[in-house]
Amino acid sequence: MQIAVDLVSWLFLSMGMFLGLTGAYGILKFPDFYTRVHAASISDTLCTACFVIGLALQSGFNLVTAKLFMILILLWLTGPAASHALVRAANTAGLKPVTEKKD
Amino acid sequence: MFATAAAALLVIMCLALVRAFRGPKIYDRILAVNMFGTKTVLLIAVYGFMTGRPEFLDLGIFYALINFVGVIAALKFIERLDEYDEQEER
Amino acid sequence: MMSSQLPALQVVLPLLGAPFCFLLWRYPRWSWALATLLSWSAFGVAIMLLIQVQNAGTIEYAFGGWQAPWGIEYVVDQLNVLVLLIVSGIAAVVFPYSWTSVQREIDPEQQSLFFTSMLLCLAGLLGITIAGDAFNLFVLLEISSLSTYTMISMGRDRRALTASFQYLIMGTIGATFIIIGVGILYMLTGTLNMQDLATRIPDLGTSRASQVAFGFLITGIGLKLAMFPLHLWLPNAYAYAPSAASAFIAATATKVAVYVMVRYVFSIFGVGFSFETMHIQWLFVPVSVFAILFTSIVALFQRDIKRMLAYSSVAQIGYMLLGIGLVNVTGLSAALLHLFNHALMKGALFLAMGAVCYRIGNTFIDSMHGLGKQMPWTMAAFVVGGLSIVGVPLTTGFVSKWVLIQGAIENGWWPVVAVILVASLIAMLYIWRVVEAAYMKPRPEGAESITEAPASLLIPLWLLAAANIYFGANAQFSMELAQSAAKTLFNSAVVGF
Amino acid sequence: MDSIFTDILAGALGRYNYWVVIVLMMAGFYVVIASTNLVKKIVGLNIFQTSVFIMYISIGKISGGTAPIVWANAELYSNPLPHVLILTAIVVGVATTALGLSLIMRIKHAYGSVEEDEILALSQAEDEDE
Amino acid sequence: MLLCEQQTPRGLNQLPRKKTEMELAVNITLLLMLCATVFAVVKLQSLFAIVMLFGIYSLLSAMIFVALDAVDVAFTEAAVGAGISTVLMLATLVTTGRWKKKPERSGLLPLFVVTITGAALVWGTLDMPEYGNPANPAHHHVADRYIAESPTEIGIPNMVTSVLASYRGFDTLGEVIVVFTALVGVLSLLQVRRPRTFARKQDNRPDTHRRRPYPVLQVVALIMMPFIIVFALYVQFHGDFGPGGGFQAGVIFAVAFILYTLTYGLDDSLALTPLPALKILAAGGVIIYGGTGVVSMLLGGNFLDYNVLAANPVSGQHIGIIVIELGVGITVASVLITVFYAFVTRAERNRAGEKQVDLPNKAD
Repeated sequence: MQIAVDLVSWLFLSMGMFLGLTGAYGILKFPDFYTRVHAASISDTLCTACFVIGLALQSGFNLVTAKLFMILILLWLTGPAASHALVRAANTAGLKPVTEKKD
Repeated sequence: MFATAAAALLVIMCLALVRAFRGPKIYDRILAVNMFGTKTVLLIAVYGFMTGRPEFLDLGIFYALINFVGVIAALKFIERLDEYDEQEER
Repeated sequence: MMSSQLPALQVVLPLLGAPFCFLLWRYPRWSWALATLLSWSAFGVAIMLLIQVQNAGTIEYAFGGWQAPWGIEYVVDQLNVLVLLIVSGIAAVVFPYSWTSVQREIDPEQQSLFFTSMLLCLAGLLGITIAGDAFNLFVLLEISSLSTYTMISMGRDRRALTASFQYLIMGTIGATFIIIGVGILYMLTGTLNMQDLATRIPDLGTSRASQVAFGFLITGIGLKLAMFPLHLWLPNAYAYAPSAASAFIAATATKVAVYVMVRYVFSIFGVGFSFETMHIQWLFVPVSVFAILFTSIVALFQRDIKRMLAYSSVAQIGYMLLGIGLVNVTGLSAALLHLFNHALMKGALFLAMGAVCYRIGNTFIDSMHGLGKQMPWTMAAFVVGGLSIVGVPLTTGFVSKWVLIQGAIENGWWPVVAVILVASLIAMLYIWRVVEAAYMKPRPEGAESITEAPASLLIPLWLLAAANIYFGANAQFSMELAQSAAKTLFNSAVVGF
Repeated sequence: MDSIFTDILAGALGRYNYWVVIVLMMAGFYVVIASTNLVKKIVGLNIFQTSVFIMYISIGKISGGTAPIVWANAELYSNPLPHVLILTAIVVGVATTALGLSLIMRIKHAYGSVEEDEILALSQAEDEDE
Repeated sequence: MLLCEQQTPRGLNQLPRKKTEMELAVNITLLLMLCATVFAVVKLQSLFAIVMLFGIYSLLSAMIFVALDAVDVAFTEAAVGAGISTVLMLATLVTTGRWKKKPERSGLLPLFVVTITGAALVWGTLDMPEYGNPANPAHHHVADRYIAESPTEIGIPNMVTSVLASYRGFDTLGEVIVVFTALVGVLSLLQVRRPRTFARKQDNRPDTHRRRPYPVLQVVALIMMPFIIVFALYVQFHGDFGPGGGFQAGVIFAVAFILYTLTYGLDDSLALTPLPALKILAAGGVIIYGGTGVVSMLLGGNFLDYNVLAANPVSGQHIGIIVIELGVGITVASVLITVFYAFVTRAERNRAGEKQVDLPNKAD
């Protein structure tokens, strides 16, 4: 039983790691601001969820898990709001997305 | 297991840092700071588990809060700053 | 019950009076009255402490009831009672003076903020004087510095803002150097209490880290007391601050920093470490000799009298460092004596300039023509202060210069004696410049006639001028206090207190 | 073999923390001295102070110790004293920053610029024509 | 003595020595990232980027404090560095402009001074005791009494709070006075404007579309406000058991109102927390702290001696610590809110300094 829980939590953690790394790679490599926001916000929400679930499995049912899920709810509330505000500010400031493909 | 998670988070933070240094526009830097903040929250959680003492998670809650308010403050003040720059150019 | 709580009362009274003073922001006169009352009570407590120290020796007061190295303690001995007296004495004189002089320089809704920051500065300085814990000294140093930046920035002239900002940057760098020094000392000895440090530093021997800590502490405190190469913030800060503030800071802030230097060099690091291993006297003596000559000459060419007095302050601090650098009992007692006397001299001179500024609005030499007849009392007090700076017999300046010269002769350093005399001559020149402008030159026709400054400015001014003469004539009170403090500092090889 | 490696690692790295902190201190100090822009001076001041705080905390760290909060199976606690000193020093740092920044805003409205050399030129001009 | 009853989670069975190696690795990488950030700050010209990187710098140093087992300090550093200082610097940049016009002063003299001080420090480290070894003198003369006796003498698990509030209580009083002095300084320089009760019609200047409020942020802020304030109270009273205390709670409380001001505009927040109330609270907090000291003096102990506050000394310590933490929290919260209002008032004026007609951020 213990190994199963460890395995599942390790699975979640590695998924979280994968999402985070791809998000970070995306933030570096994408051509312009709007695509980067796309990459960063994915890694923000889903990667956090995977990490929190992975850690929660490790710590069983106690105050620590409650705090972990509080963090998750907070990040899920503030992350997208911040990205929305960011994109809207950039848009009103007149930042145009890169449309034609630079060869 | 936690060590690899911590290492991965550190790598992500380094990549976000590179974007913060290079970011041509202000908005890229704010995006990098936002991502950096959320990853720090996760690093605290993982570090707590790594050292076997995970009850310092209210630090994580606080970092998420500070990160959000920092991003909102930056956006609000840029908005006013662009307006003044335009006034100055006019 | 009261007498055992005196050291705490000394600092807690002004410290907790400040929020009440701040709460009276709609009635500036009441906040001024509260501030003056608290400064007088601090002076009273200082006198009571003097009596206690004279018959009971060193007093120790443990905060929170925790004994010395664990909790924070206050230590009152002969050295800091002298500084306590002069700081609270100057405050007891400048606070009543400040009401009328502030009416013309600060607008009403900010006046209670000015009195609050003056009270906080007084509390910080008193706290530094009797602090027995190195880190607590840093915290109180920050309180007094922050309130000083606030007071300076309230000056009318827009250059007060840049002066305050420059002082903030250099003051914070100085404070950070002090905190690095204290951190290294803590790393090596494991304690923050000054007496504890004094016992544990000698067995470190000449480890490189303790030498680096000594270097950082001396640089940090040097920045705070405007030692010659680090004095750039002082002229602007004193020239553009409101007159009441510049009088208070000029007479007390740098003196307390000199006290902290004496405490670190003699009590904590000990005479052996500071003078034999680190040879700090070969930094103090040349720097102070250069400071005395160079800044006195620069003071000759200043058009703004307050700036001239600020440069002469840097020169006088040079005298104090010279006294420390002589490494003998007479030299150190000359430095402590000069610390006491210089506060009286500079206080009187800056109060006189405040009265002039109250009437004319600025303190430029060419706008002071013919003031001797129209403001006789103010200019007479200025002359008394000026004579004291020059060091004419029967004034306090003469007493401390005389003891300093004795110390220099004891070491056989004749060129140093020559420098002191030449500097007194230059001081004579820049005082004469003002006297000549005030008395010899006629009042320009166009200028309207100036009436004498109001009594509320003149009484504190003449109180300090009279003190200058009194302590000049029979100086045995301050002399014997300084001498006994110097003796305890010197012959206590290990335990400094 | 593995334990020797960590001892060498810890020994050689015994001073790693201090050297990095010294590099940070000097970078902050350089920014304070070299920058002509007043806002960058304040940022430099903050960096200089924060690196001093990291030095204090790395003095208090005991390798293998946990945070100084009573815990059932803690065998060694790190030293709580530097933490207390730094809590006070951080507050002092933020007070100085708030004061410095409000001074900068007033200087901007008084002189119209925050570059040190422009302000110097303006105030010297004011000295002459007085 | 209430001990929080977390048992260590299952599955954590590393050897202690292996743990120190990982801690060292995390510590080293964080310090390297810190150096990279600082060199970027030295190089960059755009002030906005510098302030953003300063935010990252504070967050990173807070993370290092977590790695160095200084949990309270990490809390405060993040609150102050990434939170308050960054927001105040951003507000300053609004008036002073975004670009650094001139390049650095010639680097020779500053570089020379810096290398001299740096060399002196490195030369000093050669004799310094090794980092992290338990036999260092720093841990033995005074500190081991705090670790050994503070749980019994003062009876609270968080030793940092017990040393902060009781053993070195006067330092913390000095800290509260420093915050109060900062308030006096900022109020003497920048005035907080009166709240405008207005029925303002939509101003039709061309760029007003930019200033329309962000409805999404306003909703999120409204949802979060109660929880942030409850979290602030939790941190205030949890200070004895875990990381937290008066100062951190005050900052969180201030962050709640800063968020409200950012999303709803200064007039709504001034209506919510009027300036006279903030001033009275700021002075009140200091008086509470000093008052406890004076009460313990009247009861016969020395200044700030909590043993005399109650019959049995340990509960006296508890009462004393809770009351002074409350004083610290009130002062810090009201000072930081007032300072932020003063900065926003000044930021609303445009570069030339005249009062700018400001639009409400309310969804009108």
